[in-house]
Amino acid sequence: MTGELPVLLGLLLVAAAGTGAVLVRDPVRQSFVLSLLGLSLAALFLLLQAPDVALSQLAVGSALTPLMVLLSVRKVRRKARSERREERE
Amino acid sequence: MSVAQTLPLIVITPMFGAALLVGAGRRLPRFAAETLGCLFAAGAAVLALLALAATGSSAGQPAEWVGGWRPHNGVSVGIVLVGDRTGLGLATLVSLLVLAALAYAWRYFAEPPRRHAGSFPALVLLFQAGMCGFTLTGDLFNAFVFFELMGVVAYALTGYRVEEARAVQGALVFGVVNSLGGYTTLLGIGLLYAHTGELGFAQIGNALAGSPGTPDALLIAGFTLVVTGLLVKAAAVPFHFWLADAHAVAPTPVCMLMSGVMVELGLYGAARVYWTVFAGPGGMPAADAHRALLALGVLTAVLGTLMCWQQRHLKRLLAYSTVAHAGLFLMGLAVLSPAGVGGVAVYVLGHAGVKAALFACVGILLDRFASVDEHQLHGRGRELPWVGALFGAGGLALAGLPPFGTALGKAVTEEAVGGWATALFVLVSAVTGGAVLRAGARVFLGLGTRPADAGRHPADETAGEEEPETRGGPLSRIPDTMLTVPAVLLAAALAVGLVPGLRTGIGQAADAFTDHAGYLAAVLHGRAAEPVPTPPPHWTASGVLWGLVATALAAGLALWTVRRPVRDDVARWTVPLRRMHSGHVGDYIAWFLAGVTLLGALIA
Amino acid sequence: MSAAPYVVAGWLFLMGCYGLATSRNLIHAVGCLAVCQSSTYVLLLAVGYRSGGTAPVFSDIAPGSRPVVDPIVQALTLTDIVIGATVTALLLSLVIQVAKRHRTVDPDELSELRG
Amino acid sequence: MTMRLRMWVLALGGLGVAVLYVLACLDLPSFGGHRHPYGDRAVRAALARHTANTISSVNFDQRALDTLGEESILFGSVLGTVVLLRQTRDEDRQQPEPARVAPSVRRYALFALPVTLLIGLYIVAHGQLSPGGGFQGGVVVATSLHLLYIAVDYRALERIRPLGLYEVADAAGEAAYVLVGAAALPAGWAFLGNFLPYGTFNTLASGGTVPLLNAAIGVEVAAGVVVLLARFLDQAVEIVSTDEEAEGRA
Repeated sequence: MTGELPVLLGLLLVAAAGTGAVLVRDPVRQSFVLSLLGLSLAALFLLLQAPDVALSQLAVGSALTPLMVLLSVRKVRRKARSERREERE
Repeated sequence: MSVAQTLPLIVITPMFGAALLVGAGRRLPRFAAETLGCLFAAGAAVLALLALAATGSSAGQPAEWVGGWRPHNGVSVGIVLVGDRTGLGLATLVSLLVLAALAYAWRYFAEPPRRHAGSFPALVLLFQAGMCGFTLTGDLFNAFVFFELMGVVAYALTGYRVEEARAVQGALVFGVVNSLGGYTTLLGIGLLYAHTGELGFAQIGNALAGSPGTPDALLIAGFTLVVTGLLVKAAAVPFHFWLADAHAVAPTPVCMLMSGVMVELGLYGAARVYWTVFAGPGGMPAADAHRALLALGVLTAVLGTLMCWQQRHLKRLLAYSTVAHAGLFLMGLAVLSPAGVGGVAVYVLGHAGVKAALFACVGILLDRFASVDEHQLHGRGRELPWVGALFGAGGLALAGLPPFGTALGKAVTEEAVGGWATALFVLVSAVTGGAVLRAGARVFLGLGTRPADAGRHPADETAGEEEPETRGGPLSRIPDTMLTVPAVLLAAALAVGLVPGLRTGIGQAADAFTDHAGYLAAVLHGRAAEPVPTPPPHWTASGVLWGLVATALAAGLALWTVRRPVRDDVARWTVPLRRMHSGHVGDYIAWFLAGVTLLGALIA
Repeated sequence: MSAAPYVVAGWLFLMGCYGLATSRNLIHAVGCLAVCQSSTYVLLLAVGYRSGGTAPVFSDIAPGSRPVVDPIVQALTLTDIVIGATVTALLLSLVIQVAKRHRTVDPDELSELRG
Repeated sequence: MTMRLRMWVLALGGLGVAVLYVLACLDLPSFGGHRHPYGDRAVRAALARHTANTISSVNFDQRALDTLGEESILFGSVLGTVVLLRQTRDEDRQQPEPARVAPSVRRYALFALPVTLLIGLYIVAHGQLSPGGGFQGGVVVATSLHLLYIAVDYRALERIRPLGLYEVADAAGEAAYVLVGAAALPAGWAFLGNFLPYGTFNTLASGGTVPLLNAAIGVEVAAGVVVLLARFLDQAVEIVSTDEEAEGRA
């Protein structure tokens, strides 16, 4: 049973990161929490003896997905900013 | 080459075509790209037809173990593709409809993105590959993969006209709800794998037989979750909200495919999973599955019909009629008998032709007048008599006018369900057909008073003013292909009701489809088992009579409505109903969870 | 412990759904969908775990010397992760277009499709 | 629907799903159990085909059709993204300005780039032996190229990124997978059959068609992810709507 303590901790970390990713409403900050979720999932997968899955989760969950989210935010924000300025003029 | 060996080719032909189109897309002129697209779609159609013809004469269900991992003593590590008549028949339907959609889009469709001439046909080919794979696979996870493939491509195709605000929003809602449905299915697959340690339909069914008795919570949850995703695609209430939002905005050729077959594939998936996995000993008791499917079916049919009648946006009107008919199909499947499946199969075939033809007609209106609004178009369709004739014929066929395939399917299905269901089938057909006829009478005949707000109605978000899909603005002349395609589709729907050979084939297919033990024996042990034959779908006097009644009701309803003045305010009692369909992702997710709960409660 | 991983998977799924239903920003909603999906990874891998098992990679352990965990669920999860990434990409590109056409990414303000 | 009604529906639905799911969990075999019939068969089958990494054997041999579907999903969504994020009529391109990069960042990124690239290629190549494979390696390769954006600027990235070529590579990866699968047919095998000699266990050339399919995936993923990110970068950096542009000049 003691051998599975790390797994339990990993699960708690994943649950916490997942909850955080939902509760953090700002997409930029959410993307950082998502990347944390990706990292903790990768750690959990390693503990569950799934190095293949951990590796792709690391590549996708903690790099690719947050990167795409950030780029989308940048695009959306830029659009919104230029419109706000227009309104002021 | 045996029949079994052609099965993977049906899936990979369009895939390869898509890769070729993208790879060569930069150099290909538009004409060549479209020709290539049609060629590959037709290639898959020919393969599916040949395989179907070869299967039709023999009793077996050809099974191809991809990678050659044939089972020993009933166990294998591979994935199997099963070419039974139902699966192959659907693959054929998919391929033919894809061909029709590509032909309809031929040359008229708006300019493709710069240097990506092949992207539209390539996406459609991938859509075809996903749908064909889904119909043929005999493995739960593989079905999920193909389910996601058709999903992903469908989101992109729905949002294809990115300059349309509603198109991208509809596509997004579609994508979110359907992806969530897919993940729910995957959770269910995980539960079933934990329970049985297998992934193939037949293998899971076999493993379940080892522990007969009443199903435990695990099995109920597994069944509920797996079926949820499929019912999302099938637009069963309360998972149906995405459908109208997506169908109203997708390019017309894509609407033809989504309403014609994609929705029905969700139903097929649910039925396939039920019969191959859960119908044997240790599975779900038939009474529970019957109760759940019937309840959802009635709910779907009623709600779809109510919403359909209130629409003035023609594509939304057709979309809700698809919801209503999906409800009828669900009721037919809920009987859990070969008669019900056979009836639904005929109904689906007829409906695919009719609904695709109706969408094609609306597409012509959109491209000629830059609108799909029933009131704005009042009387303007008079210059398009042929389109009007096709549209009217489609409306009559939808209402169930014999001898269209829809009428035969409706008759056989309502008889299989029996009792009070006949009344519901007649009413649903009459109202949805009546809505189409009403719109047709206003648009193409100019009947009734011209609505005062025909110009513009800013308060109503569902008015149908839109950009035409054609290049260079509204069409001045309708291309022959755009008119030929709906005509051929309607003729095909007529043939479904008239060709006796097709009916016998469907009857045999339904017998095999509902034969749990036969499927397991064929897949796991390669033994061809002849199912107990039941009478194939056929015309009866009462069926014809009810079909005529429904058609008369529809026509009467349409005429009665167009003669009355157009009311500006919507009826009070429909307001809460319309509020539910808010287009808000959050609402749809809440309903989604409620739907899973409802489904679980109905089954348990 | 015996059911903890399964419960965590369920928790992630429901949390993701809650986030989707209450989100005020579509980019955030797509992130919540990714949380929903991570529940499937956790469930699948938990189902395939075997106490005391090692990874089913035999480049440095001799075959048969130690029990290994279920490789099937790992292959499924790999496929699932790819699907998740691609769906996210597609949905985000739709969100970008929604922002351009509607000038908002708040679902409450996007009420053009109604009835 | 009002917010309050939505929350009620959500709460009821969520509660129901939670009950259903928890009841199911109580019936599940407990975590860490030893009954994995399919898994055990897969391990035996992988060893019989001389593939050291069982997961690669499952992905590229036993359940290779899943991977074909997965690859097509990636292919379809890259194509979908290209179509959805295209430059529309009301949009223009803006030349991105050359950016000033801190020397330390530049040194780090320029050092990390070849290292990451090599790691990625290594992960692709050893897919049938050790953890990793075409997908994981492909993502790493694609990401490594984008270090150039951090190290120099967007224009440097664009120079090493002839997008047309990557799109062709993406399609070629997809086609190659189909073709390798179909090549088994004339040899009398089923589609995606492992018709090549299995080679010596635990060497680079072991596993028959596994390394070939793995490489096809690697090419497709690397190229696909580059195209995917390029579309997002284009939107974030280059493409502006006409009103944005007017505002920028003002």
